[in-house]
Amino acid sequence: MNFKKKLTLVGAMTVVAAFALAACSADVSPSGGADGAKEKIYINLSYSGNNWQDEGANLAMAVAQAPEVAAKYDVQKVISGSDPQKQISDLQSMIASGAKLIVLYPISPTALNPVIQQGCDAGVTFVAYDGTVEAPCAWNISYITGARTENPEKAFFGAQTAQALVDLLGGTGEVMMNRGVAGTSTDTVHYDTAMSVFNEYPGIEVVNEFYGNWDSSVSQQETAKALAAHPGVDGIWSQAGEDGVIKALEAAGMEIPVTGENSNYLREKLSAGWPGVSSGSAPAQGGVAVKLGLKILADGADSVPKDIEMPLPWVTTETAKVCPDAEFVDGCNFFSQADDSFVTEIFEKNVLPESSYTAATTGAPVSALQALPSMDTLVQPESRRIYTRGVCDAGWTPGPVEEGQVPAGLPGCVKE
Amino acid sequence: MTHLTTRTEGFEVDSHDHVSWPHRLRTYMGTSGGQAALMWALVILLVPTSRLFSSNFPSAAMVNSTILLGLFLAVVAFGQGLVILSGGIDLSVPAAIALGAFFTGYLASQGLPTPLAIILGLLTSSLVGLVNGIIVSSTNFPPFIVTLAVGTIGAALLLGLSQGQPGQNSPPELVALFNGDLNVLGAAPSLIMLLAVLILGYLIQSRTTFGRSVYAIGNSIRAARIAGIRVRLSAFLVYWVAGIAYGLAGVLLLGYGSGSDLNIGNSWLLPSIAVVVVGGSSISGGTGNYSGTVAAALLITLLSIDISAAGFPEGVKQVLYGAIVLLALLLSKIGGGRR
Amino acid sequence: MSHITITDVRKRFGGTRALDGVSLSIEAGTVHGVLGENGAGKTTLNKILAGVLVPDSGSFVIDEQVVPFGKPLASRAAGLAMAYQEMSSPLNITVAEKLLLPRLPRGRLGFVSRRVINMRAGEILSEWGKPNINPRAEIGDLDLADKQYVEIIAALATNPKLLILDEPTASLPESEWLFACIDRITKTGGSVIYISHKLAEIRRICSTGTVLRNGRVVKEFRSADVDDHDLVEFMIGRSLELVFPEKAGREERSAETIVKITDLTVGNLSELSAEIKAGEIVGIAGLEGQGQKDLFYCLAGLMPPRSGEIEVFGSGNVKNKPNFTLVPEDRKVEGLFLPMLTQVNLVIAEPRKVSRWGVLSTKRERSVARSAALGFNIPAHFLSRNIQDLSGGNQQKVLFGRAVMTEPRCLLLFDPTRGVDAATKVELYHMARAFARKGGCVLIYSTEIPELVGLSDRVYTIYGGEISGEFSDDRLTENALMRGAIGHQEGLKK
Amino acid sequence: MNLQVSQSLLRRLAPRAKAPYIAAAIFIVLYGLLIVVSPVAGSAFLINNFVVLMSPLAIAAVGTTLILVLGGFDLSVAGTISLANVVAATAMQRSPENIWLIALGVIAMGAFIGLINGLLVSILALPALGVTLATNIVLAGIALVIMPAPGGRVPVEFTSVLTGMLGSVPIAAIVLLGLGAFWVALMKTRTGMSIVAIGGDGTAAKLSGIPIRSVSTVAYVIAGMLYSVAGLYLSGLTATGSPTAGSSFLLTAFTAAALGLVSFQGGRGSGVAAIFGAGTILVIPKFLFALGIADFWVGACQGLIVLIALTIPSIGRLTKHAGRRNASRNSRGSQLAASA
Repeated sequence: MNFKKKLTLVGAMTVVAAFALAACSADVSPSGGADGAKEKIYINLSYSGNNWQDEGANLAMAVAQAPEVAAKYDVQKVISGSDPQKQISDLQSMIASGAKLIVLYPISPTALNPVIQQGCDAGVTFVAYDGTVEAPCAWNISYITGARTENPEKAFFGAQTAQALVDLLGGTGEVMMNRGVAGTSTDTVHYDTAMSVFNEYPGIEVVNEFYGNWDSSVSQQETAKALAAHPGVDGIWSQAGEDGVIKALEAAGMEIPVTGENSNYLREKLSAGWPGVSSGSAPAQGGVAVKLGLKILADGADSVPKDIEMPLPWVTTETAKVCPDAEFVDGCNFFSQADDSFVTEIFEKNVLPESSYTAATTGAPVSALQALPSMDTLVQPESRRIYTRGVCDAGWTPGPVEEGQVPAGLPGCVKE
Repeated sequence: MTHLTTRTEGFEVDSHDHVSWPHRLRTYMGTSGGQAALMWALVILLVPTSRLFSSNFPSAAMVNSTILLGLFLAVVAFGQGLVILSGGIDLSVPAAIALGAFFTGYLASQGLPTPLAIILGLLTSSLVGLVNGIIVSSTNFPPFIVTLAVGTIGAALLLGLSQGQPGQNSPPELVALFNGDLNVLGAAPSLIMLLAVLILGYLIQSRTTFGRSVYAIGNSIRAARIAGIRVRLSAFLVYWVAGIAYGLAGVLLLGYGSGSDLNIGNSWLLPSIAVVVVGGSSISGGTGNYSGTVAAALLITLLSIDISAAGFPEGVKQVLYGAIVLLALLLSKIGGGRR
Repeated sequence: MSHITITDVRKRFGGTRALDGVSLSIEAGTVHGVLGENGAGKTTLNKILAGVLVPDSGSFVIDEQVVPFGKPLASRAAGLAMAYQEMSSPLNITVAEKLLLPRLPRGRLGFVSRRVINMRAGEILSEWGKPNINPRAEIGDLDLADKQYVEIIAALATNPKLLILDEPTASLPESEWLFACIDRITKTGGSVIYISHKLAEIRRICSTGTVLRNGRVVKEFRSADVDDHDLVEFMIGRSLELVFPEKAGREERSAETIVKITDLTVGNLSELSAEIKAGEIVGIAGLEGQGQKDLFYCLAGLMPPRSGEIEVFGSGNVKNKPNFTLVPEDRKVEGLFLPMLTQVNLVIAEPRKVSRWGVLSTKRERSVARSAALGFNIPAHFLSRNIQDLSGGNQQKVLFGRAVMTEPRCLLLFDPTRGVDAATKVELYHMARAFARKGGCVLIYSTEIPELVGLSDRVYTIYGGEISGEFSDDRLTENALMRGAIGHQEGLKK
Repeated sequence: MNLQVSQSLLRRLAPRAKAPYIAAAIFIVLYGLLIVVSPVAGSAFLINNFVVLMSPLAIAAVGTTLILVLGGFDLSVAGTISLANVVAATAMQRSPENIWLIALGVIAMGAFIGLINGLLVSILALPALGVTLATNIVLAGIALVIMPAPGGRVPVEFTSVLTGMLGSVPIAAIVLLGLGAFWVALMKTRTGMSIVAIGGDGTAAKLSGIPIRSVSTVAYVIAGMLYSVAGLYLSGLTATGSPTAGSSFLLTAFTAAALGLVSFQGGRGSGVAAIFGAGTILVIPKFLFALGIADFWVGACQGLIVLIALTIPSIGRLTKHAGRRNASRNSRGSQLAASA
């Protein structure tokens, strides 16, 4: 490169640089962190670009930006991606900038413990949703151990959907399992509890299991591969990504029982008579978590329990019903206008009445924020604590849980 | 003059005639054509041997999904292969795939006619390649880091523009290609598409002046420049075309999954590089053959189907997958590949 | 007293017998010349002795001590040192590191101190008469001659029992320094294998010699008993004058000017002005690094000029036809696409001839390549082989053909006969002249003064980036060029 | 790519010895800006936090740089870190009494991984990128086999030492200082100089009598050890193990090397610069956070800053150019005097 060219190059790059910084600093979010007048609330998301994360984040923001909240607090959204170091770094930054409340989607149940402990010591309140953190000072809101609404004894997404599949198959048949992201605790809990059910039925044979990464496209590809090997499979147990599973089955011209999570497509198929069950984690948690955090700030740490367990939604071939418009009215439970992989569970009658389709899709602030009712009905039983905190509470020891929980005999905490 | 040349001929010819067959084979295996032949042979060989992994193999279903899933890999690997052939490497694959998929879906859902939506989608994905091409061809920055940075930017912009909302439903015409309803003269559309991609890709790489100059650049930029090849232009085109290829893969994935998350491209970066290497191209550029790449794509897909059929735990699957890549490298080494 | 015997070394590359039972025996303290055209097997023999290549059979003994093949370190340990034709040094290390590798002296704690190695290197350089080379300089920043000096000194400094020099003077401005060094080695009882094309040199310093042809020993000789003619005959199998084609006649010479260079400043050139007429072969003579390379590469459009003008007149500026095409200095790096076919290498610069709308036609490619091969005496059956299998001479003919096919107004030949056998040289001379006769012009630089005298109609000598002289007709003599090359201002038309 | 081009390119990309200063300058300027925007970032506590946070990446990036200088490519960084993290977490939970023994074992494992890479690349002469791509996948797989889901406990005796302070000096800072010293020392040994030479031109290095096979193998072994140390430090930072802990390092380690102005053609690069590069990567998001830009655009800003960092050496070269020309003039003059 001759002198002139170099000059121009450098010039160009400088312009780019200027533009970059301009663009960046121009993007200071409306509620920007500059003015220290109001107390700071941070919504910390693990962005991964799928519907579940998007809706969870939107509902959280919708609540956090409601006029009455915005009046008192200075809310900021932080996206940490899927890299734990980045989330640790961001949490450190939030703590340093004097955060009062941090509502987070934890990337790892354990890796954040040190930084969360730091934060608690500095007087920050942490509320983790969907994923859980083991740090004792943080609040957990999760479905991982959740039980079915109408029957609180029937706990664990994995176990309940597995049981449902077994029933659909009449206790015998070949089963495939579409798992989540390899090496994550959520996936392991779902899988272990499901296996504990399958193992009780000698007639059930798990012929293949694969990782769909909670992603429709990957689930579809993996299912296609597995179907090639096991054309005679009788049912598929799936975590999120089940819409991909169904599409792979359709391409192969098979209509066999499928249990999965809450995608619009699964429910649409169920309503059209496809045998299966739709259950699992709901994005509504995002909004609930923020309301919980606000209540703690308002009424103090003792106003709400530390470990909250959201009930499992449960939709079957019989109960699946399309909604006339954007509301869950008289028992309808999915939308005609939504994407296939849209996660339908955006409502939570009791604790998140202000939720709406618009809020879930756009994050537009909710109008009338309702006070959070007592959460005592949603307390997680001590027996399941070990799944979310890694240890049992004082006075409890690890061991098989025999009573008060179906299926019996799953590992958990028992009274000493 | 005349008997000067006969003299030289005399000498070389006599040495030329004594070429032993094994040697000829070796030299042929040394060429990228030979590598390709080896790969195809392995693919054919693997169809029956897949019996070892599952009692239901070999089966039509197996072949079909191999072709279908191999198609996506082949399309991505065309772009990656072109870049590697030119002596570079492209880490912006995921961003470009996602852009192509997202915008095609988005525009279609805004009511644009599908073909137009696809073209515009490909244009957006090609922007990534465009920027890569401009920077790499006009500066001396290492492609590895340039494409990495540009990819990061592209992905971030996609997030910003979509505000993180994924999953546009894909236009029915695209879905029809994959949901088994459609079939063209008795064959699944995926097979037709694979053949089309194979032929087109091969022609572009080996039968056009563009492809020719890419080989030349990959061998020696300086020599190419002295030989009067428009190095900058070609280098630029390489990345641009690659960007379009990734976008096309994105569009196909959109049709296949009838919808797309924004991270739909993430799972394709390492496989795209692995396939090119396994296919017998030199990772340092200058030699390679697209038919080998396609064979490698099918090979890897078929093997991953076998492995998945065998029902190993995920960790073991990955170990095997890595071992396969190593094995392929060794094979091409033994086969006399020049690397 | 060292005594070297190399017995019955054989090496095949697939079909080609590179070495077919070569044996040498060298007395202690003598210089043994090895002669042969390119492709005769000299370089292969080198690589085998150096341990880079492993022969199929053969033995190599220094001082009754057998030297294992394929182990460069072992060969060094046995007392062998080698200076390569193509430089054997990474360009990013310093002169000092090069001279002391691989056993860099270590100070306390086993660390290497730059101060110490630079000092040591400085001593070595001055010991061998090149104190002006900076030990701290990076090899990559040296000019070609200094690179070659360092390469040779690195070999000398190991006080070898056997020193192998491969075309050592190819890029040296003067060879007396080298001969002095060689005497020092032989005085201490070391032997030298001296590989060269330059018959004069061989006969000047070698007591004995061997001629290789097609991988076989065709003659062992004592310098006293032979003259150039015999040697050439042994080398190529029959006698051959280095015949130069007839020069351009008066009428052709007075043709119109095609290239006019005015005050060109680029690289090491400063305000150089020159002109070339149609049908003319113009030579450039100069020591290494006087800016000739900058001139050629700038004309070829590879270096943008800092100032000055390059005008091309006449019917030249036809569209799609370049004004200049360069046959570069370094065949392997700047010229050839090694893993590609010969025919591709031949036609690659002219895509339009073999493609339509960017789509190649293999048929047309083959036919174009065939006719070109015919025109440039390239055996047709090479076209379908990789160019890397061809001998240096044939490779050079391919590059030459490629350049001529682009039909430039002016052909730039930068040292086109370096490392090319005598027969091919003659062919290249005639091709160049033929090109000029067709009304083009040729600008040629060569390290071999006689070549310039014999081939050119007119020669500029260049010194310190400026024209130091211009010679033609009877004033065009070797002595005149020599004087011009070292800066004596002469014959400039003022 | 041919030698002359790549060489001139090297000189442009990483002027010898300048790289560490430039990289340090970039980092210090950014951290300075950070302190300007949010002064609290200057507090000892947060600086310690930051240094601890950057340590794993910095250590890994030095390994990556070493292999880049050798002219190779090592993608096994991610897999090695994951494996080291998993092994450390499981083993240390099982026998907390001899954590330091375990740490040594993990480093030995890293050396072994490096040995395998080195042998495959140097003895079998397979392409480094391909080989390490494969080994990386294999290692990630093994990590998953050992630990299917995140877990394991790293005893506080271990974490507190790695993340703590010695008086008012972060222990991590001391570690990084040692790392830098290690690099400088390595480059003063025969091995180090040979690595640089091989990166410049492998065959030429061989002809100069350098035992390239053993030297390259040693380089990969050192890199492997550094990766496993990074893995150990990550365990100290997160106090737990995860089979996917290392995956994010695959790209960040190379970005750090790039921000350290290493040449990707081999023969030029500084581990010290890479350490600062790692710092830069981690300070960027903090800086943007302080500006209130924690939204989707962060990635875009990071990418742009990397591209801008790439241009800095070319700016430096604008001034360098004239100097070199005169220099070569003089040396030629003297040589002519000698010959005339």
